[in-house]
Amino acid sequence: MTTEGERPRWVFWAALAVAAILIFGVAPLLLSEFRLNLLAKFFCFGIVASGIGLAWGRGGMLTLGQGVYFGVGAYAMAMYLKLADARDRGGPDALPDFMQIAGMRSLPGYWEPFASPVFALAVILLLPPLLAFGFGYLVFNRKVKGAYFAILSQALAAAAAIFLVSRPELGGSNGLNRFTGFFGFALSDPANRQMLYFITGGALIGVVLLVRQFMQSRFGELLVAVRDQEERVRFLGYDPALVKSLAYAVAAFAAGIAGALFVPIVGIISPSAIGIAPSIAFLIGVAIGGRATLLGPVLGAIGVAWAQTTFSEAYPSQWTYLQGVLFIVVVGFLPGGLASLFVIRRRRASTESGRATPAGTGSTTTEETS
Amino acid sequence: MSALLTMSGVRAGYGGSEVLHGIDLEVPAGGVAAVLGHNGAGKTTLLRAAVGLLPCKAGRITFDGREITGLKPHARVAMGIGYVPQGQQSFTQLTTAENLRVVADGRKGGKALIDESLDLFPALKELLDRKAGLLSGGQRQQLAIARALITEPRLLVLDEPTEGIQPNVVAEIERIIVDLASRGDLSVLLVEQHVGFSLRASDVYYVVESGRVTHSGASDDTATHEVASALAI
Amino acid sequence: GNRTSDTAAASAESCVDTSGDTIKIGSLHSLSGTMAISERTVRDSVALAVEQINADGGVMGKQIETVVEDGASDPAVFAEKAQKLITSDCVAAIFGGWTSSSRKAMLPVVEDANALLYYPVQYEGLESSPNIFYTGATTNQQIVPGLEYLKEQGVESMYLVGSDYVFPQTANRVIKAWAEANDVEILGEDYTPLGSTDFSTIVNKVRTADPDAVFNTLNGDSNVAFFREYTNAGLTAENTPVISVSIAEEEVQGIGAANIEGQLTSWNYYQTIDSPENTSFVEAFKAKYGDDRVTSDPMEAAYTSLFLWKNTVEKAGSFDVAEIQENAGGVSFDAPEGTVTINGDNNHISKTALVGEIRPDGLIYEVWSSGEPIEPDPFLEGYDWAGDLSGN
Amino acid sequence: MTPTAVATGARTGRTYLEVRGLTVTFDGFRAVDGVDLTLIQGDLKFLIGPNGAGKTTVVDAITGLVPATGTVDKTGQPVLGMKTHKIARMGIGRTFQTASIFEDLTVEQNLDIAAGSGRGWLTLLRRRRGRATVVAEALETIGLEHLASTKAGVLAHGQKQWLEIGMLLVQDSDVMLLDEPVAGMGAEERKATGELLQRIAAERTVVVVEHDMDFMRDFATSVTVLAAGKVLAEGTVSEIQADPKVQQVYLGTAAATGTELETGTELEKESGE
Amino acid sequence: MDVIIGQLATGLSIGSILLLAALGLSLTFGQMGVINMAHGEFIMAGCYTAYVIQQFVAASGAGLAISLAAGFVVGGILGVILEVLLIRRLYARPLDTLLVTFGVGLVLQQVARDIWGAPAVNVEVPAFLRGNLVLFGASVPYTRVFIFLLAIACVAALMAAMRFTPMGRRIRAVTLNRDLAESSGINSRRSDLTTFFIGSGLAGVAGVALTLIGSTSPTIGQSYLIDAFLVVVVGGLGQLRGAVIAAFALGILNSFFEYSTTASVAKVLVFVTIIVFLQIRPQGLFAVKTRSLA
Ligand SMILES: Nc1ncnc2c1ncn2[C@@H]1O[C@H](COP(=O)(O)OP(=O)(O)OP(=O)(O)O)[C@@H](O)[C@H]1O
Ligand SMILES: Nc1ncnc2c1ncn2[C@@H]1O[C@H](COP(=O)(O)OP(=O)(O)OP(=O)(O)O)[C@@H](O)[C@H]1O
Ligand SMILES: NC(N)=O
Ligand SMILES: [Mg+2]
Ligand SMILES: [Mg+2]
Repeated sequence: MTTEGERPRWVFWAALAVAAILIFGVAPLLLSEFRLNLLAKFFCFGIVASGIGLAWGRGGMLTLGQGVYFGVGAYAMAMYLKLADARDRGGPDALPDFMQIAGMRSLPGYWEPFASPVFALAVILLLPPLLAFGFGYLVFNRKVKGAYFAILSQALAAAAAIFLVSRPELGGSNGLNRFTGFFGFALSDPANRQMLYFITGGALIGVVLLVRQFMQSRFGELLVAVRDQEERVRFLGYDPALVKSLAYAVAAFAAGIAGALFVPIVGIISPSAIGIAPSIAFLIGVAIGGRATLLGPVLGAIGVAWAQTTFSEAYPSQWTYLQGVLFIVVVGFLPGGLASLFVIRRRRASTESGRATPAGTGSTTTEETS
Repeated sequence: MSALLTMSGVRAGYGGSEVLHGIDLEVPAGGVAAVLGHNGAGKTTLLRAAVGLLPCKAGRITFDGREITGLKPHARVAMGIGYVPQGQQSFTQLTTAENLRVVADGRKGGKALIDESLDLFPALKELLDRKAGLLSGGQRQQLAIARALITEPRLLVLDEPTEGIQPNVVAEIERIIVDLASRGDLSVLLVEQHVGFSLRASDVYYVVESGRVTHSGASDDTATHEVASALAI
Repeated sequence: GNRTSDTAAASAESCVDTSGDTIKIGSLHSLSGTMAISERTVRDSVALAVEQINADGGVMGKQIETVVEDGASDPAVFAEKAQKLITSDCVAAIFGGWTSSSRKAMLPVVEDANALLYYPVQYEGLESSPNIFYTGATTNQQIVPGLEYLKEQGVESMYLVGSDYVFPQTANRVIKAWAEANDVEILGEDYTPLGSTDFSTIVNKVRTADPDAVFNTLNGDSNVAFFREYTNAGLTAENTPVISVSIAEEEVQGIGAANIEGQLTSWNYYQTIDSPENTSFVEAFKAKYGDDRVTSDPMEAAYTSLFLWKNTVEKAGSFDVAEIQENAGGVSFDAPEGTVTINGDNNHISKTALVGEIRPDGLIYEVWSSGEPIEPDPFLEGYDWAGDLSGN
Repeated sequence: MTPTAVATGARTGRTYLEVRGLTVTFDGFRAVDGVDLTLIQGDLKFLIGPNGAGKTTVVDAITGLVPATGTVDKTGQPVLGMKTHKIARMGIGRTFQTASIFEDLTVEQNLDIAAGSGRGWLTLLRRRRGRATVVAEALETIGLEHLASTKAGVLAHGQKQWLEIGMLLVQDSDVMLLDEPVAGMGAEERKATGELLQRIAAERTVVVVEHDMDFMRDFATSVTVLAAGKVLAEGTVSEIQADPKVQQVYLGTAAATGTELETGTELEKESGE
Repeated sequence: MDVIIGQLATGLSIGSILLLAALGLSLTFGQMGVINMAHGEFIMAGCYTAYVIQQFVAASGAGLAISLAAGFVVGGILGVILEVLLIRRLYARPLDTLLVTFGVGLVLQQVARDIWGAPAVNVEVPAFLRGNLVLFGASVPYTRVFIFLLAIACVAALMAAMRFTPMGRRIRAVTLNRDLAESSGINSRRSDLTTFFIGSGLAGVAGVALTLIGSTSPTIGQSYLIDAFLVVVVGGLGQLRGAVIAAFALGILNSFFEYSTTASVAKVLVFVTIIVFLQIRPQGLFAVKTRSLA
């Protein structure tokens, strides 16, 4: 595989075990409730990043609109939580508080089914990948790619944010917030918040394993092939649009889950979390960690989110500079991300041995002819 | 004959890997030097180093007595090195005419140069307004040679110029190369798979294997057997 | 009823440290992102107030220590930072927020932790939390007086132009309800996305509709483009006046006084107010931040917030949230805008409404005043025409 | 469709490709103008003609890369108008005039992908274990075993061409359209490639577009000459070589061609020994 | 009828603004394949150039002319600096230029904020551009008429330069095949710099023009950037005439959608229309014809 190299497989499982111990054992012991909650939020970004690594790093689809799928997951979760809260307090016909304020008299029809947790979960898990697959297939099928796709996905994020801001029945610019319960558990209870953290940690590991399966399978190889020579793949009998759409849908799936978890953790989802700026912000971590690797994007995203929080506590107004400089330095000068520092060393060793005997075409043909 | 172009101890490659491991080669002034070798031997790499598209990691290249090792390709073109790369390359979105004019622009007598080259390749006259990207492979190759000639080269560097060209045009190209070279003011560095063609057209030959010159000599009658046995190994 | 939140969180243990001779507060504003433009000015006036209070002996003898945080124009970050200020920095109160979404994001945080937030910006009303003190205007202190002024001037028809988000949408619902009761015709209602810079379509519509006045709830840079288009289209303060509720002194500079000269605003404070309190506030502000800086309504409200908090703490004799909630009602302060008093029922403050006119020097001058402070009525319960607004 | 072709195909149970009235127009310019071709399994057909005659365009049209009119039939199934990847799955494969392979993948991965268009999604989503037999065979056939785990991007020009042929092999195309497969190859590589094609052609329908007349003479079983978008001549190698029309537009004057070809042939024979 | 003409005029006006913003991009993005997200900030730099010039030359025809020239030079120089420091390394990685220049954009915004402050500043409109032209009952401000004419003039000049001058041919040659251009004797570095200078300079010109109708603030460039990119995408990569048609088409579409719905919905509808359009013409209005597989 392109960058995974021939590293023995136990290394991955060992790393995973260490990660699990850190996530489930060490972090809860060391961190305050507030910090643990923050970490859970960072995990959400890590989940998004993992998907982007597949779509962008492996598939070459620079998606500048992951905020949209993050938002779908988040709003679906938030709608369910708002309805559950409202019905908890005011009975089956109660409206969520913000709708009353907005002067609405009845629940919009499309809200109705979100009263069911099963429906909400189904939307969270299925709608982002379906939307992405649909949008992706339309675009990829017409051979729109590269910068075109990047710009369209960005326009999608912009349009989605503008649209949401203008919809009062989805909280408009305020978004949806003030959640008290989470599937029957009070969100104010520290024990439940810790459980939420564990769920998020588990989701992170699950998504990483899923993405890993996609990367290391034949599909992963095919994806690289499509990235580099889309037309050629067509002549092999594959439909490249299908391959790309699937990878894009997996990325959207991850983003949707992340969005859904983000809502109870942070307590609010608003259009400002899904527009252009947040969508691009998702990419910094991926780029820093190493876009084509499996764990790089996740670690990068968590690291960047952590740096942003820490840095903005110390130098609140300088974060913009730092963010800009990070993009310039990492993408411009270290395109493989931090992971490439390791990979380069490994590759250098392997190419040298590979080159020792330059392609011996002569001998091959002799065998051939004889 | 004195040497127009000399390469001595040239090492070059791609990224971390070295492909040329110390090339020594001379193109005689007013003569034709042919480079032969198997696929992947490094012939194209050698030419890219000669025209400046690939930096030398070690060694020197001189042209007409002046060192050009560090010069950019366009500066070498200005000194009189014309290049026809492998693979029928052209400016695909420019028309055939524009492909020629972009090279002729800024040259004295640019218009005359274009006409001269079109006379050599009359097939192009029909295609002047067609985008080069739409031409057939052979048409593009003719265009590429015409373009290189417009730069008024003293040294013409040709990478498999007959690849993909119809036989009668191949014969024509061969004639043109020999003609140009025999006028005395043009030297040629030629990479070509057709051994017969190469040796007929050239004065000296070099056989390149795995990035090194393994055989070289004058392209006379004995050369045919030398080369044949060198390449058969 | 949704007017009081029933999450009167008793659980949260406060970690505010009152043992030393300092007391911490949080100053939480967008210092980066789109809202930084406005919110940085509020940070400045908070700092000024802290400096003055500290110079004056502090709050109950304790010097105020300010922890500044960046909300990054993202409500989720506001929620996170509010949480951090409360649980990690253990501040006694948070001052800040600008957009309603930032306030809505902080609301559950301060309620769950039973902490305090002072929110200094005019807003769309229909909210009241025991843990938030609203020191900007609610609708009956800004929008309704503005409308009444227009009616006094003989306006019989209006066109509504606003940014497409919660504040203008809600404000326009109030305006439409009022208009219906007052026989003023609404000829059109248009919204543009936040940050939108093309107003040719809307200005064309306004021209065609030919209203007596335009009620403008556009926010931010959009105003620049709107007023340029408006002026260029031949619409003026004389033939079709515009009254705005989100344009303060800062914004006038960017729009260019020439483009907005003679137009109206409705606020509770202008830099030009002629009172000893304001003179010394403006002087102190310019001394600290430079002569070219201007003061505006939200800045003044933020400045005032600090003094209201100080006065409440000193009245209660405690930094304890419950004590402060208990004692807040009736606390007042002679603010630059005039005397303001906290309403203990809804945690808003009484404010005097002022309609102002923008003059060529870029400042806003009072042309009409409600004369005395108006009691806050966030749910517009004292207005018959508003019966339908909040959905119950 | 001519009755004979169908009859032959049907009677022998062989695959055939039947092209009738194929026409490709670019902005009013007829690059391919009513071409008829009949290709039957076992035939190693060479398609030659001057530069710009429309050879590549014929291949493009059959494989769905450019829109065309007329009919193309593969053993009774219509081909024209289908999407490229569907055509490929019908068993019509091609190579490109300039090698196009997946440079970032290894030689083996290239072949594995080519072998797998028929795999189900579940197989696709599983990790590749071991080397599929077809891939191993193809590696051996094209002589790139020792480079199996080399990135294809660093292969030399000729090696890339072989890899492309290898990809067609594993793809199990029974119709193969090869656009100048030996361009840029040395004498031995040409010979090896030719023999490879001969073996392949026994069970498949192979069309080779080439300008190398020695190569054609050595390996073609039938030749079609295109010129200006039309079929100029059809026949065996010697018939074609003797055809004055072909000599005029393509081969050049008999004298010039003769020298070139003879000298070349001699040389290559010597070097081959 | 009045409404239709009014909206048509509005659409043309929006279109000319889009065109002005997109023109530079159609060079740097369309020709060179560089996705310069800092293009918006170059527009912003043009706005502030006008603001600074105004401190010395009062708003007038001459002042505007000086600003336009200065805006071109300022934008151009910024572009050249960007090219030399960063983009030069990234020609092989177009998608990465997107992210790198996004970072540059963030930094430039912050720089503007630190110099001129976050709030918008005011650039006066010269007296001769105040007021409006009444055309078939619809009124069009002179500022918009001016921008329309400026956009047309810029397009015409650029088209002529690209098609008929040696410089234009060289630029196109280099963008098509860098190595081949170099080895045909074209100094590709100089050509890159020229391209970037002109493309970025046009952003500066757009910025100066935009001060006539909008605000001058650090984030102003962002509001035009996506639309400008969409123009290039719809027009077809590297196709100036495509960009022209696309800009006016999107402008008119936007103005009619906005008239019949709301501005927010119009934005969404325009986006949907673009997706649908790309189903019909995936390469944009004017597709680049190639036979390669790229
Ligand atoms: N861009 C590149 N990056 C890395 N390696 C390369 C690159 N181009 C060529 N090589 C390697 O350099 C070696 C020499 O290649 P080169 O193209 O010079 O051979 P050649 O003699 O011209 O072959 P051919 O006759 O096939 O054209 C080969 O092993 C090839 O794999
Ligand atoms: N997309 C296109 N638009 C316009 N003309 C085209 C297009 N594609 C090909 N052509 C023209 O069609 C003719 C046939 O081209 P084609 O590539 O099929 O020739 P060929 O026989 O393969 O030649 P060669 O032997 O040189 O490869 C040429 O004149 C070419 O310029
Ligand atoms: N509260 C406001 N003005 O958003
Ligand atoms: Mg070569
Ligand atoms: Mg061809």
